[in-house]
Formats: sequence, structure tokens, C-alpha cells
Amino acid sequence: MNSKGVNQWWAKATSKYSIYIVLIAMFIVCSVISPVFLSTKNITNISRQISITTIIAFGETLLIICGLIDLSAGSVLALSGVLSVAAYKMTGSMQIAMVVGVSVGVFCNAINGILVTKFKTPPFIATLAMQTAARGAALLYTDGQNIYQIGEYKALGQNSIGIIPIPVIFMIGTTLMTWYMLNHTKFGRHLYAVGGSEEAARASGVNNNKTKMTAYLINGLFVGVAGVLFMSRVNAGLPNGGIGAEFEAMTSAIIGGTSFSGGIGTAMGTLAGAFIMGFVNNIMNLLGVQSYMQQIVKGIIIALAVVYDIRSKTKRDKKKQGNINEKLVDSSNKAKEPGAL
Amino acid sequence: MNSKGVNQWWAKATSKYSIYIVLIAMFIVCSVISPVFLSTKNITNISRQISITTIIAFGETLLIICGLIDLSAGSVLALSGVLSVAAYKMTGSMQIAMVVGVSVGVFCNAINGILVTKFKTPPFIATLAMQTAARGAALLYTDGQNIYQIGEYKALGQNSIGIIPIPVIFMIGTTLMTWYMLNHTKFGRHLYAVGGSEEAARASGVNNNKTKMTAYLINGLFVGVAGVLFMSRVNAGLPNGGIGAEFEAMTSAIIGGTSFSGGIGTAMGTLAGAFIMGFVNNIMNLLGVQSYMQQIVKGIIIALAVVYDIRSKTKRDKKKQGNINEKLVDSSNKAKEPGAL
Amino acid sequence: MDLEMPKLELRNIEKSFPGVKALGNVNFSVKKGTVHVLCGENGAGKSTLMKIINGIYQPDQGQILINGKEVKINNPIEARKYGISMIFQELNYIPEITVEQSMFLGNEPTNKFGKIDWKKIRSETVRLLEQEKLHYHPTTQLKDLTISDIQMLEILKAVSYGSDIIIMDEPTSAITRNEVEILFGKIAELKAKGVCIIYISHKMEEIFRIADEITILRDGVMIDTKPTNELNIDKVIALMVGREMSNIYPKEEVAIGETVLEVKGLTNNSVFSDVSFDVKKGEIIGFAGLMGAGRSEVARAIFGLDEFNQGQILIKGKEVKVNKVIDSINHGMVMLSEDRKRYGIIGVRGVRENVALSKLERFIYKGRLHIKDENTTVSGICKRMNVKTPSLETSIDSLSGGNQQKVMLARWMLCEPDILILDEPTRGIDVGAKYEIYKLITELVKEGRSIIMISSELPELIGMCDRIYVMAGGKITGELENREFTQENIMKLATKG
Amino acid sequence: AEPKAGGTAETTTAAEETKPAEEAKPAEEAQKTYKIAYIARAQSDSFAAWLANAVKDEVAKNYKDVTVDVFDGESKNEVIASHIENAVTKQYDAILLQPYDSEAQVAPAMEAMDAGVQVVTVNNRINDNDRAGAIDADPVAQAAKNAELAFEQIPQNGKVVVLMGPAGNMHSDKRRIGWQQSFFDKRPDVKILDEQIANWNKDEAMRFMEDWIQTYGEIDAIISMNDNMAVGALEAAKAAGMTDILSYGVDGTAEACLAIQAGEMTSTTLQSAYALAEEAVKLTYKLMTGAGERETILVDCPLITKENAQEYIDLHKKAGNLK
Ligand SMILES: Nc1ncnc2c1ncn2[C@@H]1O[C@H](COP(=O)(O)OP(=O)(O)OP(=O)(O)O)[C@@H](O)[C@H]1O
Ligand SMILES: Nc1ncnc2c1ncn2[C@@H]1O[C@H](COP(=O)(O)OP(=O)(O)OP(=O)(O)O)[C@@H](O)[C@H]1O
Ligand SMILES: [Mg+2]
Ligand SMILES: [Mg+2]
Repeated sequence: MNSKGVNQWWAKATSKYSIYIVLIAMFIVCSVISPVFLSTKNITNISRQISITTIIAFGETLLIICGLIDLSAGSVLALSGVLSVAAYKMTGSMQIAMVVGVSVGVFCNAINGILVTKFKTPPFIATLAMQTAARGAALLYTDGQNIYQIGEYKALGQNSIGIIPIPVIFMIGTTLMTWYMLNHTKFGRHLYAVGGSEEAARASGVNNNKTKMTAYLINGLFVGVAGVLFMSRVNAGLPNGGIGAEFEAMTSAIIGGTSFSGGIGTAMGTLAGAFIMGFVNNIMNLLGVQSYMQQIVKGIIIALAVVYDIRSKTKRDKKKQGNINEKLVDSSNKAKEPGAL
Repeated sequence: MNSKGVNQWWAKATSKYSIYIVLIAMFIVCSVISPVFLSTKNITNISRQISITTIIAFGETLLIICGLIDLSAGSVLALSGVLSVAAYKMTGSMQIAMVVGVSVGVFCNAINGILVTKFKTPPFIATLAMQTAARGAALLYTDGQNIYQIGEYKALGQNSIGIIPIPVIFMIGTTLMTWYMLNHTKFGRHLYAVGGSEEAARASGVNNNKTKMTAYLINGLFVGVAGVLFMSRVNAGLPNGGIGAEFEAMTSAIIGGTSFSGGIGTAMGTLAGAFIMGFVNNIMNLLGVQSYMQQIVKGIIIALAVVYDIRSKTKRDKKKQGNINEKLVDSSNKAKEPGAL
Repeated sequence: MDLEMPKLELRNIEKSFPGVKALGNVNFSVKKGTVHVLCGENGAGKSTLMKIINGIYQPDQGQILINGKEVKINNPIEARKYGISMIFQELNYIPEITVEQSMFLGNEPTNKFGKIDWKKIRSETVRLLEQEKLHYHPTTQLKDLTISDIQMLEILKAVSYGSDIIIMDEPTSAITRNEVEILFGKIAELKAKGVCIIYISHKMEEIFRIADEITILRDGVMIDTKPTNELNIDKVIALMVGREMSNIYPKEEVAIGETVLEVKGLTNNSVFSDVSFDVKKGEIIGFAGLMGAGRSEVARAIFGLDEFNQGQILIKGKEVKVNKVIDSINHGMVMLSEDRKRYGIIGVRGVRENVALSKLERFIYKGRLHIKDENTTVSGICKRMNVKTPSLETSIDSLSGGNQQKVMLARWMLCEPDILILDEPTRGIDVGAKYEIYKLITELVKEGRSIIMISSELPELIGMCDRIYVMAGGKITGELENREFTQENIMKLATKG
Repeated sequence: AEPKAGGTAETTTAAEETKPAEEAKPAEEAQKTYKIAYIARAQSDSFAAWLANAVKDEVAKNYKDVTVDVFDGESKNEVIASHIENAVTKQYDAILLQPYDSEAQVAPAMEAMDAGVQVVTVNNRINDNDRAGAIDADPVAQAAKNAELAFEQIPQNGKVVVLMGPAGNMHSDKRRIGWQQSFFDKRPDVKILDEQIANWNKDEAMRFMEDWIQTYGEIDAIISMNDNMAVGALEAAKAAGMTDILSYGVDGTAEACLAIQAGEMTSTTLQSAYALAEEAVKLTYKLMTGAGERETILVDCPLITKENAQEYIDLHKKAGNLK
């Protein structure tokens, strides 16, 4: 590759992967300004801290790509977690507890999905109603009290396999699952199509309702799993748990490049977004930034990260003035790109 | 009008005004099941309780019509309210306090607007960053403590003119202002156009950025006013006031028919949405519904109201298809429509 | 050549997009009171050039002169101030607003307090509509209109500004004959008033009816500008595609087989009623009719996009239920929509994904969608269809209109259908590509497939079809055999009922 | 309150001329500085913020060999857990924790102790309490003091409304128990008109009270689990012209003290952030330096009524909460 080629390659890489560059830059800066940041322990901590939100973020990513949204994630997390804890207390079986947690998540999201697909309720309202109702149900079931003494339930959220905490393993699992779905299944393609243009998707033979319903059900699965992990990590059944979790999740997704206008988003982007948020929170605590100041700084960093990302994308569009001869299709050498992480 | 004509008229009216029918139905049901509901005092109460949220809801309505969003409303409300209270304590002048409150609201939203128009940040992220930052600033300024002893500042929020509480007067004012803007100004028409299709609007000679910026600035004005009224109503400067206010506001707007896909929404719809939410909250308190149960019921009512609204709208669309030939007929007898509420 | 100063002049205009140099060193000028036609293949850069004049894009280099003075046009608002208005090729309408609101969007009359003068808007709209004998209700929302209605409104709107430079980017691609006549009448009127018109079209007959001068672009480079009388259709085509082209309609005789599609008594309350027809293997069936005749509606109903109240659809003799599009596709029937923007492209996604969308099963085995295979197949099809795109990952939004249409065709080719319903298949396609599409249609029927072609271009129907059904007012008013094909016969049936 | 001048990091070190702590310190350890991580439940909660400030002030005033960093738990167990993890990573000598949930913080706290970091809880306890030191005020007693007063004040067949903190909140629930034991169980004649969750918030309490006034007309007393809600409900009662309504809170905020002195509010019990901070830092210091054993200390919570309100107003003035 000649120097011009390298330059072009570099320009393209920086713009296409700008969010990862933000992530790496942040990583380097953090490592320099805080000596403890780069310890295995700290990185493990960060991963564990973001794991539950990130699992929800993948659900939100799928939904947002498809032009949907889930405002009920936090509440449904609490409901499924609480019922899962209750099931565990009754049966002592972690398997049953897991099944209950996931089922509740899926069930609530089935209602979301039915409201959206059958009754044509705007997703914002449908899931907002679910947010209120699921929280009410969690509180009603527990009578507003936390459930304690849940014994070995906590293992899932607190133990590690090797040095990797179990929630992190779940996070990696959902990352791969989301990535695979988005890139290598029909469902994933249909998500992008429906999110890109509902009518065009319908006219192309996509079953929009089925796609949306599936998106909600998978979101339900993720939220259910997150609920079990959450309660297990805090070692209690908290009917108040997860308030606002959907927002943190959406923030990760959006920072990672998912677009509310639909049709755009990747699994890896969301993961990067989640880590960016994790780094920001972590480094400010490591540096002992005063807590109100933290919020201001956090706001500024979020804005800056996204502005940088957007800017470099626009710049690419300006720079990438190719040659007219390149215009005709060039076939197989790019085959790997879309599937690449 | 013959009977078929009446039927058609009725079908059209029920579908076009379905949200008002929901409102009226709710009003009647509430009056029947609770004797105190229909008292002047209670209706005044409801109006006062919804007034501040509703003022914010008009800001959200403008933004959502234009395809934007403001997640920072609650935080900016707190910041502008707190600074306004501080200004009052320093100067003792309600005028200055009001100017400070409004300026802070407008200032924060100017930043939102610049991020969105100049830096092309997605509105969700820009205003989320502002949400975090403005809350941090409010807490930093007050050191997390409430500001007390604010003397006559409370008059604005607690006094009435005749039987109408001052916040309600502000609410009516913003309703009229929003209605007028949406229907009788270029800015309003451009909001719909930009929200409906940015490209088409631009091609028609609409200045999209200016329209968006103006929408944020007016939203800032409303949020600033709401901040002053809020603090004045609670007779304190609460740096953590208004958490989640943007969500209640958006809910009112969406129930009132504003659509997140942009280009759709009315001032009167939002007002109706706000009253529906107000009635729901009020009647459950009047009936002494247990608080967890309240949340579940509220979720169900929100969903039902919207499902009914959507259903009757869809029914109309089906009917209308049957009457395509009507399209070719008369032109002038509807001359008033676009200006109608 | 006279010495009159050109009204509008472009000098050395260059413009690049990511991966594409759309325009390179274009010089171009238009005189007062003339119609200047721009010709060129799909993706030649015509629309881009026009958008530069209208301030949508900024040129990378070059100057724009109006009345001999250099100007910088930053956006369409400024363009309008310089007296420029434009009818866009890609109809980008706002579905929720009404006819009258759309007519005055961005140009609303207000009183001195900034209040919009709705009365004036209403009366002006009614006046403009009546003047052109168009019967739209001023308060109808655009989403309730057909694409041709909207196109007509766009034309009306652009003309109503009283501009002295009007750009028309393929204005007739979506309207039928009557309306074309209205438009040409209007153009003559404007010309007489000294307005200059830049006109883009792929329809050669039209071009030679109205052009005073013709400029030809190829691959972003200006090839030539000549007065119309020095050119003829064949010369223009040769300049456009860089080679000679002979027969425009490459129709071949194909053995007609058994009936593959039969529609009986299809009715959708008051949109169309009692529509019955049949299509045989290897046949090309045409559907002719005026705007709003209901042809597209019938096609949509058969394809499963709309519901219908009564009637039967039989494919290969068996009655089928098409509740959804996927049912049709599974029965081997596909439809290319007339409204590509709304019912075709997934704008933000790339070419590859757009092509593969309807037949992903082809690349799925062992539970995995194989992108490599997809890439190979799609690039093959795109080559065959001669799609011009920087890469298969380029978002389809940024392709030229004609190329988008080819991508849509590629999508349906991938499904290997038995029956293709093509609703206005050559809309916005250049002559070269049109020929390719005709050739493709011929090849398809040779392979034993059947085509239903809905078109508002009678010559194309006459040139390609085996039989033509004519619709009017939602009913089939007649069926013509090949030997009965004449424009007169068709028009007679089309205006019946 | 005035804005706090100062930098971004909230590290406070003792000034030179400050008094030494009461405890005698071994000379060889005077060189060493001890680091405390103070993890607040939520810095947006005004009581929590007050307590955090009190802890900082206490350290600055009385412990020149100690630094304290404040972390915001944001009312989220996950966040608190991650602060604890970070504190271990950063090798703090002790964690002073204001728990948000008594169970959820157990595991991370125990992990921290296993890693050799001392943990002391303040203002709430964690369930596994034989390992962590604890400073708390007894919430049942806080409520009971008000309840005993109410027992005398609320008329026969009186009608009351009850305002609760967030669902599942330990303080709210315990205070409610205090009221149950010391008042409702003994006064079966009193009718609870309604009982709702106002999330510690003034504006939410106002809204409930307005609706209750509509529904029930006559209300004899507001029984609130904290002062913010009591004052909010009072605001609504005042607006409705109900001047002789009784109202009880807990916390002893500046606003409540003023309302009590003005004769608007009836009583509250002080949950003194200063007392809590003083004891908490003392215990933490003992544990860090190895000079003492872990213990559980309950601070006193005096009842504030019109008679002694001035005393507490002065206290708030001294602390800069009032001017
Ligand atoms: N917004 C854009 N982004 C990237 N590339 C673009 C954009 N608009 C146009 N192009 C490219 O510029 C070239 C010229 O496109 P243009 O739309 O001007 O062609 P055209 O001559 O109008 O074709 P058609 O007859 O199909 O309308 C094409 O290769 C197209 O892909
Ligand atoms: N979405 C819609 N809402 C209301 N009316 C519609 C809609 N789509 C089409 N129509 C009406 O249905 C009738 C048939 O339209 P259709 O598009 O089928 O005609 P066509 O024969 O295909 O003509 P062309 O496509 O050339 O305009 C017309 O009167 C049209 O206005
Ligand atoms: Mg073009
Ligand atoms: Mg048609």
C-alpha cells in the first residue's frame, strides 16, 4: 500500500470506527490519569458493573433498530427478578427460578408486543403503561418489602468463573447472540428493514408484526435474564430495583451509534457505548470527582463523545471523494465487512 | 342532513375527536363514581396539579411534532427554579426572579438546540447530556440542600385570580400560545413540515435548523416558566424537583395524539391528554385506591385510552377508503378547518 | 448564436460524493424564454447539477452566474430569492399536511402580525387548482393522494412562485397523458413570459416536442450542447450511451403456455370492482388507463398489500389466499411498486441488503445467513442489471433514481418469480437502461415467466405486450389483442365509463 | 444555602490549628494519613447530602490525619456496590457507608472487609451486622416520640392521613411501625382516611393532600414519615384554610423547625446529621487505627416542638443551612 492508500485507509478507519476510537482514547486517558484504572481488578469491576445494563441495552438495540422502544425494561426487570426470587425461595431450585424470571420478562414483553402490533399502540405509550403496571405489580406482590435471605440465589450474580464474573459471561453471551442475530439471521435483516421503512419492508414480503413481536420477545428474554442477575447480584428481591435502567441502556445503545430514526445500529457499537459509559463513571469515582460535579462532567463527556463521533462520520463523507471509475460494483473482496466485528 | 349524512358525520366526529370523547367519558365516569369529583374545588385542584406538567408538555409537543425531544425538561426546571429562587432571595424582586428563571431555561435549551442543529447530535443524547448536567448544576449550586424562607415568592404558585389559580392561568396562556403558533404562524407550519419530512421541508424552502432552534428556545421559555411556578408552588427551592417531569409531559402529549414519528400533534390534544392523566390520578386518590394498585390501574387506563383512540382512528381510515369518490367534490365549505382547534 | 446574455450560467462545476465524482467540469448556460433539456443516463449527474443550482448541494468548485453576476446559493430559500424554483425528481412529500398547506409551504402569506392568512391560502389554492382544472380538495392530506396527484401539485407549486428559472427534474415520470398536456401548455405559457426552463427527462418524444436546446451529460462530464434542430432521437441516444442503438423494443415471439394467473371478479368497494383477467405462461400483459383508473390498486390487492372484499385469485388453476406479500412471493408472484420511495427502498441500508431482502432463504443454510454467498450473488445480479454504485454497502439513498429502480428489479429477480407485476417499471429510467429492462422482460418470458406491465407510456405497452387490458374508473373497460393495438383504441377505452 | 466554593475533588484535610480528636493517638501513626471513602445513599437526597457535608466537616475539624472522599450512590444498589468495589481497588482504609438497602449492600461490604477494609454503616444498617460497625438512630423510636405526643393531641375519633416514603424504604417502614405501636394500636378510635407513598417529596405530598381535602373535608392530622412530606401536605392545608391541623414529621430539617416555630407544624424528631457524623467518624477512626472494637451506637433523637424549636433553628444557622 502506498502512502496515499495508507492515508485513505486511515481516514476511512477512523471514521467508520470512530466510536471505538473514542473508547480506546478514553481507555488510554483513564490509564494515564489514574494508576489503579488499568488493574485487572478494576477492569473486571467495570465489566461487572455495566453487565446488567448492557444486557438490557442489547434488547433496546434490537427494538430501536426496528423503530420500537421499551420504557418498561427497568420495571419488568424488577418484576421478573422478584418473582424469580420468590420461586427460588419456594422451590430452592435455581433452574426454576431462572425459568420463572425469564418467563415473566417474556410475558410482559409479549403484552408490549401485542399492544404494539395488534392494537397499533405507539410503542412509547404501550411500554410506558407497562412500566407503571409492572412496577405496581412488583410492589403489590412484595407488599413493597424487599425479599431477603435468599441463600444461594446470589451465586449467579456474585460468583466468577476464573476471574470472569458470571454476569460478565452473560453479557458476553448476549453480545454474541445479538451480533449473530443482527448479521446472520433473517430476523436481524428484517429488523433493519422494518426500522428503515415499514411500508417498503411490508411490500418486500417482510412480516412486520412478526418481526416486531419477535423483537419484543427477545427483549423480554434479555430483561428477564437481567432481572435474575440483578437480584442475585444485590442478594435480595428488590421491587424497587432497576428504576431508570432503560435509560442507561438506551444511552449505551445511542452512544454506540444506534439511531432512533430506525434501521441503524450494531451489537458491537452498543457494547462500546456501554464501556464508554462504564469508563466515565469509573474514572470519575477513581479520581474522587465531587458527585454533583460528576454529573456535569458526565453530561459534557457524553455530548463530546457523540459530537466527535458524528463529526468524524461527516468528515469521512467529505473526504471520501473517490474516483468515478471506482463506481462500478466491485464484488467479492469486501465480503467480510458487514460480518466483521 | 339525511340519516346517512348524520351517521357519516357522527362516525367522522367520533374518530377525529376520539381523544376528547375519551376525556368526556372519563369525566362522566369519574363524576358518577365519586361524589366530590365534580365540585368546582376539585376541578380547580386537578387543573392546578396538572398545570406545571402541562406547560412542559406544550414544549414537548412542539419538539415532538418537529421530530425532536427534550429529556432535560425536569432537570432544567429544577435549575431554573432554583436560580430564580436564589435571585429572588438576593433581590426581593419577583420580576427579576422570573427573568432569571426564564433565561436559564432558554439558555439550557439554546445549548440543546446548538448541539442538535450545529453539531448534529441526536436530540435524545443532547438533551440527555443536558439532563445530567443541569441536575448536577442545580445540586452543586445549592450543595444538595433545599432553599427555604423564600417569602412572597410563593404567591405566584399558590394564589388565585378569582377562583383560577395562577399556574392554571399560565397553563391556559401557554395552551393558547401553542395553539396559535401551531396553526397560525409560519413557525408552526414549518414544525409540521420538518417533522413530516426534513428533506421535503428543506426542498420547499424551510430553514430546518432555524425551525428546530426556535422550537428548543420556546421549549426553554416554557420550562423556565414551569420552573418558577414549581418552586413557587412548593414554596422552596428544590434542586431535586421535577425528576421525571419530562416523562409525564411526554405522556400527556402522546396520549393527546402527538406522534413520535413527527409531523403530527395539536395543542388541544396535549391539553386533553394532560387532563386525562389528571383525572386518572385524581379519581384514584379520591377513591383511596391502594398505592401499588394505583400504578397497575394507571398503566391499564393509559393503554386502554390510547387503544380506543387508535382503534377509532383506524376505523375512520377504513371507512374513508370507501368514500374515495368524495374526494373530488366540494371545496369551499370547509374553509375554517385548518384554523379549527 | 445571438449575443444575448444567458439568464443562468454555470462554469466549471465540480461535485463529488463519498466514492463518486458526480460532476466534473460542467459548463452550461440557459437563455431567457427557452426550454433547455438535460439528457443523460441514470447517474450521469443531472439531478446533482440541478440541486446545485437550487442550493441543496454546494459545488466543490465552479461558479454560478445569474444575469451575468456570480452568486452563491446556499439553500433553496436563497435560490427562490434569485428566482429559481425546482420540481424534484424524488418526490419527498410530507404525508400529513394538506394540499393547500403544501402549496404554500415555506412561502406562507402572513399579515403584519405574523399570522398566516388562511383565507388567502384557501382562495389562492382553489384558484390555482381551478385554473388547471385539477379537482383536489384543498384540505385533503397528501398521504391520501396518489403519487401522480402529488407530482401534479409539485408542478403547480413550482410554477406558482412566479420564478424566472424553473427546473423540472423528470416531472412527467409520474403523471399521465392528460396531465402531461396540462404541463406542456403551462410550459409554453411560461416560455412566452420569458421564463427559462431546465427540463430533465428520459422520454425522447417529450424532449423533442419542447426543447429549444439539449445538453448531454455522461458520467458527470458535459458531452455537448446543441440546438434541438441539429439533433434527432438517435443522435441524442448515441451521445448519451456512447454508442448507437437500433430497435427500442426488443420483443421476440415466445410460445404462450397455459394460464398461470387468473383473477375473477376482484372488488374493493368503490376503488375497483369486478376486475377479471388472466395471464398465461410466457405472456406480457399490459394494463393501460388514465391516472386513478385503479390499475395500481388492483395490482396491490393481488400482491397482498391491500385487502379486497370479493373475488378470487387463482395461480396455476388453484385458488390462493394472499393475505400478506410473503404469500404471493411464495406463490411465485412479485410486484415492483410504482412508488419506489415508499414501497421499495430501505433508504438507510446498503444495496446488498436491499437486494437480498425478499429472498434471504437463499443464503441461509445450517441456520446461518452466509454473507459471502449473498455478496457474490447480489453483485452478480447487480452486474447483470448494470447497477452503478460505489459499493454494495453504499446506502441506497445515495444512488441515482434510475439505479435505485434497478436495485428494486434486482430484488425481485433474486426471487426467481413466475409472475412479475411491474407497475411503471421504466419510470425514471434512461433509454439505455430502458432497453435493458425491455430485454430483461423478453428474456424473462422466454424463460417461461409471465409479466403484467402497468404503464402510462402507451408506446411501451404497444411495443412490448401480447395483450392489453384497459381500465377506467376502477373497471376493466376492454381487452385488446396485439393486432388491435393503437393509441386511439386504447384511449377510447380508457376514457369510457 | 450558599454555593460551595471549592474545587472538583471533595477531599478535605484537617487544617493545622484544629483540635486533635478526643482519642489519644499513638505517636508513630501520626505520620500516616488514613483514607475514608464515604458512600452516600444519594447526593440528590437532601438529608443524605446534609449528612455527607457533616461528615466532611467533622473530619476537617477534628481529624488532621484523615481524608475523606464522598461518593454518590444515586439511590441505586448497583452503583453503591460499584463504589464499594472501587474503594477496595483504591485501597481506602475504611468505608463509611450510608446503606440504601440493608440486604443488597451486605455482599459487597463483606467482600470489602475480607479484603481488609473496615466498614462502618451510618444512618441505616446492613443485615449482617456482626462484622460492620454501625451508627444509627432508631427509626422506631423517632416515630414513637411523635406518636406519644399525638396520642394526647389527636381528638377522639380523629381522622388522619399518612404519608409514606418510597416503597420498601427501611426508614419509612420502621417509622411506620413506630407509629403503629405507639399510636394506632392504642387509639383504635382514630381513623386512617388514606395512606399513600409520596416518595419523601414535597410536591407529591402536596398533590395527595389536595385530593384528600376534596374527598374527606375534615382532617385532624397529617402523619408523615419525614418532614419534607409533612411540610408539603401542610402547604396544601394552609391553602385550603385549614390552620389548626396537626402535623408530625421526622428529620428536623430547617424548614420543619421554622414551620414548628411559626406554629404551623406540630412536631418532628431530629435525626441529627451532626450527631451521626460525629459518632460515625469516631468509630471509623477507632477501627482504622485499631484502637477500638466494632460496635453499634444509636444516637439520640430529640423531639422538636414549638417550645424548643429555636434551639434547633440556631443549630441549622450554625451549620449554614439557614441564614
Ligand atoms: N447524496 C448523495 N450521496 C452520495 N452520492 C450521490 C448522492 N446524490 C447523488 N449521488 C451520486 O451521484 C451520481 C449522480 O447522481 P444523479 O442523481 O445526479 O444522477 P441523475 O443523472 O439525476 O440520474 P437519474 O437519471 O437516474 O435520475 C450518482 O452516481 C449517484 O450515485
Ligand atoms: N392511499 C390512498 N388513499 C386514498 N385514495 C387512494 C389511495 N391510493 C390511491 N387512491 C385512489 O384510488 C384510485 C386508484 O388509484 P391507482 O393508483 O390505482 O390508479 P392507477 O390506475 O394506477 O393510476 P396511476 O398509478 O397512473 O396514478 C384513485 O382515485 C386514487 O386517488
Ligand atoms: Mg436524477
Ligand atoms: Mg398506478
